[in-house]
Amino acid sequence: MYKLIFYLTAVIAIGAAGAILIVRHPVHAALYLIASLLALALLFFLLGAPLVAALQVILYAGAIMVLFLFVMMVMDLRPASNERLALPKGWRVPTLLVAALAVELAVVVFQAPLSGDEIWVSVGPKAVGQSLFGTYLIAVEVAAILLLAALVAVLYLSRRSRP
Amino acid sequence: MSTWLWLIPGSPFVGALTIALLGGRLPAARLPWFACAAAGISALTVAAAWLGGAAQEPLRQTLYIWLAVDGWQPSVGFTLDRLALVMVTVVSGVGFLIHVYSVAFMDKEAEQRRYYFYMNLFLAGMLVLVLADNLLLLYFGWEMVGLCSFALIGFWYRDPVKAAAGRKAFTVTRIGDTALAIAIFLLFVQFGTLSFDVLFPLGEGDWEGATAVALLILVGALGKSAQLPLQVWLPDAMAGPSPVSALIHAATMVTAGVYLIARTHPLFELAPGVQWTVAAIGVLTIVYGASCALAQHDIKRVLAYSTVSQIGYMFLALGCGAYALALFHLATHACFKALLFLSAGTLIHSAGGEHHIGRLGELNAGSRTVQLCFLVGAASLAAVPFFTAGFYSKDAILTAAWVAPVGGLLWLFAALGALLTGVYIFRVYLTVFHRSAEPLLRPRGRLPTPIAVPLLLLAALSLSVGFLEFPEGSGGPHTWSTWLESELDLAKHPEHHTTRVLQALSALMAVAGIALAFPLVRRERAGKSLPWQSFLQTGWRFDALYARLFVQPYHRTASALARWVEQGLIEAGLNGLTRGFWVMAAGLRRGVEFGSVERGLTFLVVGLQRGHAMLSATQNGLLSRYAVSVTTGTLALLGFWLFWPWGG
Amino acid sequence: MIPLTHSLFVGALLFTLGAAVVLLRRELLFLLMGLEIMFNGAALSAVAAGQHWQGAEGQVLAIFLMAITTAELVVALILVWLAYQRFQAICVDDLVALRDGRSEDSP
Amino acid sequence: MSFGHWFLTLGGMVLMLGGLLVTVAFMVYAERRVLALFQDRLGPNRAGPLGLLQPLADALKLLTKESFAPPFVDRMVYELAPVIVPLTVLMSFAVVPLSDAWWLADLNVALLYVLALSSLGVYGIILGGWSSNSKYPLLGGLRAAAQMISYELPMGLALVGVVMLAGSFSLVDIVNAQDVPFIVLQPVGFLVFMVCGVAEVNRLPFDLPEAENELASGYNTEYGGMRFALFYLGEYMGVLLIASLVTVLFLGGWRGPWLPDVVWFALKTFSVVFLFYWLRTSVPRLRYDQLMDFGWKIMLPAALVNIVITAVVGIAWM
Repeated sequence: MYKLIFYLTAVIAIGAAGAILIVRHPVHAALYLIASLLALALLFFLLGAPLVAALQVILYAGAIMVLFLFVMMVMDLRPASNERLALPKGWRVPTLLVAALAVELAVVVFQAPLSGDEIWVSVGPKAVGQSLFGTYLIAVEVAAILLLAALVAVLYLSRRSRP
Repeated sequence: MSTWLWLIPGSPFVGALTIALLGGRLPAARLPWFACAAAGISALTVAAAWLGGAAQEPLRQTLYIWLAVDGWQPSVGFTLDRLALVMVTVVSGVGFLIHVYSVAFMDKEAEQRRYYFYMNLFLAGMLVLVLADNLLLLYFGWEMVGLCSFALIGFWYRDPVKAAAGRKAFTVTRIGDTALAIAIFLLFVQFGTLSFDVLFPLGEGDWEGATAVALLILVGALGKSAQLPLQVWLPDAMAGPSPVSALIHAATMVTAGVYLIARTHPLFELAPGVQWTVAAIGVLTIVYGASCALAQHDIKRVLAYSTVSQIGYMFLALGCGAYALALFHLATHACFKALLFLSAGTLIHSAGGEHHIGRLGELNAGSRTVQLCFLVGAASLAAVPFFTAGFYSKDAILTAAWVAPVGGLLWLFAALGALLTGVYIFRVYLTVFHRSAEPLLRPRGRLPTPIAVPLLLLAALSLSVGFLEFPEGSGGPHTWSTWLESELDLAKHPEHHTTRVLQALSALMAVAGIALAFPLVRRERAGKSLPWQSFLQTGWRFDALYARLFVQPYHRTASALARWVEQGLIEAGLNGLTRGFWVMAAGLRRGVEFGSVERGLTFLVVGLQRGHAMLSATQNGLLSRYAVSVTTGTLALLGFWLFWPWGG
Repeated sequence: MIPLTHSLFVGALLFTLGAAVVLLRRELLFLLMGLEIMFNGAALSAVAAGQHWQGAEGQVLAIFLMAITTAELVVALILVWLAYQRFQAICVDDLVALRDGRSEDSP
Repeated sequence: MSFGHWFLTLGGMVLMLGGLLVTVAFMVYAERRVLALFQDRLGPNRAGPLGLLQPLADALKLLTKESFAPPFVDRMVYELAPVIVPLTVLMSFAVVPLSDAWWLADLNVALLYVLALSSLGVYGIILGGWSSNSKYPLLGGLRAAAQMISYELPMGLALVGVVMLAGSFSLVDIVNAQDVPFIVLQPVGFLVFMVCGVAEVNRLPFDLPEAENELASGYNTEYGGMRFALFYLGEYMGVLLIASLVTVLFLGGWRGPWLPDVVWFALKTFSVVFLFYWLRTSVPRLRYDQLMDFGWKIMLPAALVNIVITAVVGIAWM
């Protein structure tokens, strides 16, 4: 049962991500992305990381993607009639590159001496929190500064009047 | 008492925050008094610390651990030992008086909120610097002070000259700050801690890195304290309001370097060469500052150069191992220099913003009180024997310098500086206050209380602080140095009769300097200027030198790169090459019809053209193409790692 | 239960798909979404590896990834919005101010 | 997991679903009667004794209406949107403990789970507004998006105080930690959470996404029949969810003397639901800029200050 759910979710995550490649309308793409993100959240949960799973939903699906949709709605993008999705000029090289990337990553993953099944251990929010605010405190502070910088940048960029 | 230690920097800090965040809600008339109260609480806490036994036993308080990572635990903690107590007393006391003075001085000014915000923050930064119990927190205060001084010097930022002065101060001190930061990194790498308590016992061993670190700390101190060769920002810093000049020059920023060296003196003792350099730079700066002050016409610039020169005395003392004397001079200097600046500011204010000493003399706007105060300050600066604080502190340094290596030379320079000091400050006093002609402006009314009280208080201090430390061998008490003995080693003095001779000589120097000022002023009134007037007035042309050494080469390199490398080499070279081949090919086609040669050349030309097109295509501005390049690079690296060496 | 390799492979596949979106689509918003997918593939690998060693490090790394993406995305979104407002551009191909001006005619 | 366990869980889910649907139906009835009471009129009283069959009649009417989709809508999204709202709320109920023993799941991140799902609920509204391809719904959707982002933040932060006191994200643990109901220890947190909760479910005075008199019902203008009913259902289940969360987090959940656990839970929850009705009758709708200012300049700082105070007091206490 557990395995079935895991692989099904993985397929959904990958399928939804693949759909973004071919859909025409950004809002539909965003929906597929949300589906992929939610599936990924479930994967996190199944792997035994409930905190990251919850944060994934709250942060990505709940905040970032809403922001995405908001921008799309403000821009009011409409699909330009019923045209087929044309492959952009010069698609061959990137496609080749992506294929090569897939191969190389597959080699990396399957070459690694990591076979064998996992023991399922759930690492709860308490452990993660203690790790974050203990060992990785400096990184947390730096991340806070980064977020502050982003905040300032956005405020600056979105000023009404510019000289 | 320990639990209230945080209040010393905390009160101005909270004051600054309140002014910044809620200052708009306060009635404008209350704002200055609010800032004063914040500074006042700090000063009161210091007074309470004196009464509460800080003078005997160091007080400590650790507010919290900033970060705790693998045994490194930089704390936000304060230590109030005797060295810090001296600094804190000077900084908070003089700072408070200057705040009070500002109330009346700045009352017509717009944007007082910004002014008081930075003043309070400045005070807080300086107090953090002085009280910090580790180098990281000290550096935090150090940078806070630097930032605020930039903002305050450029307070009237709408005037481009004044804004540039602020920028200059910021840029020049930044050189020193960087050096200090590197020194801190080195210390951390070596010892894994930055706490003074742990660091300095460790530093007393034999450590070959000491020279480098001490040198870097020295550069840091040079930047903040405006010593040669980083002194150029200070004279320009006069662009700020007068109370700011007083705050920066007297009590706070410039003394930060002196404090830093005094605090880290065990390191300097490990590196005697560097310590002697401190003294050498000190004496050079003394003569430099004094000679430049001699030729200035702007009253505040005279005082600025005089500060440069006086800090030189402190460095000299530090370099000779007379730390207590350096601090003593720091304290007396804070009193009389603040007094001079505040009375000069009052004078300028009542003369409607006039800075030129000659015209100030013609206007004769100063009242009796201001004249008296300026006279006291000038006398103390010139070290008039027996009455003034400056005499006691400066002479002690001079005698202590004699025993240092090459002490005679150091003494000679310092004594020359003492002579010049008397000349330049009394030149100003005589020009400004003693005109025989009928004055144009009559002094008006009494001084406002917030101006008069700090002036008179500082005048009293300038006369009396000296009695804390009587000259060596005079039989008077040595309250100051014996009190500091537990933390800072005593200065060495030459044997008895040499000391006597030296003391007499330096007292003579001061009096001689004042005497020399009279003919000088008479000469100037007659319209004759000094020899080398312009050389001295421009501060030995240091600005021009730096412009030529650093600024211009930088500009020139940049524009040369743009012109020669970008346009000349890459653009013109490649274009010319292609065009040349075209011309050659066309010429060959017309002239010589060698089949193979022509084909070969055409091939080359077409190849070049294709290559050009392909290279241009990498700069087509298309994000996707750039992404493709990045991916290719990543793939290549990954592939290299995976498949190389084959089968690995 | 699940071999680590499989989780890692899913992560790698997501990463590749994200890269494909970035490389093959030309709309700014799609590019951003492709980046998101790449980030998430990396996060999945991190979490899976963290669980493999039964520590919190993988989750910590994933959380940092989220913080970084958030910061990157808010700035990117406002830039997309500005590009749309100023140049009416929704495709990267419309934003070529960095193009080498003297080679307009080159292929 | 054994078959019995699965069966129990499944049975619990069915029971919960049925119970919720009936409760919501009567919540609508109760609201209409209570509103009438406030406005000095009678309200629905014809269908059945005291009008108690009114919910049934409403449901039948909505179910039998023609399911009409306008031709200009984005079909896929238009169909999807109404499902999202009730779905997310229903899923949230899985972790709400009705009594000491009655709950479907006890996650160690339950509170985060609820927050996560409540942040997903907004998609129904945004997408409904966008897919209608029509002006007012689009405006409604935009408003919903901005409102949700602004109020989710203080809502989550208001709960940090509760988590600090309880030391756990699990709702069961939180109830067990409330020897004193947290409303006493966390009054600011309670207020912020309550206000943000009202905003999250788009109830007056924060019902800007569907403001009838400016946006002609906003995001659901183009919806009718069963699809509209789903939106409606979602909204009322949302009210119930917020009310039960307030009960669990601040009012001590099922705990109380003399009466059985579930009765206490119901009593507390319905008092909060009554508060929602009361708000609707007595507070006028905010203007949009007021809404934003209120969220960012009052709610968010209040929640942050609450956290700081809780932390400081907590450290001092321990």
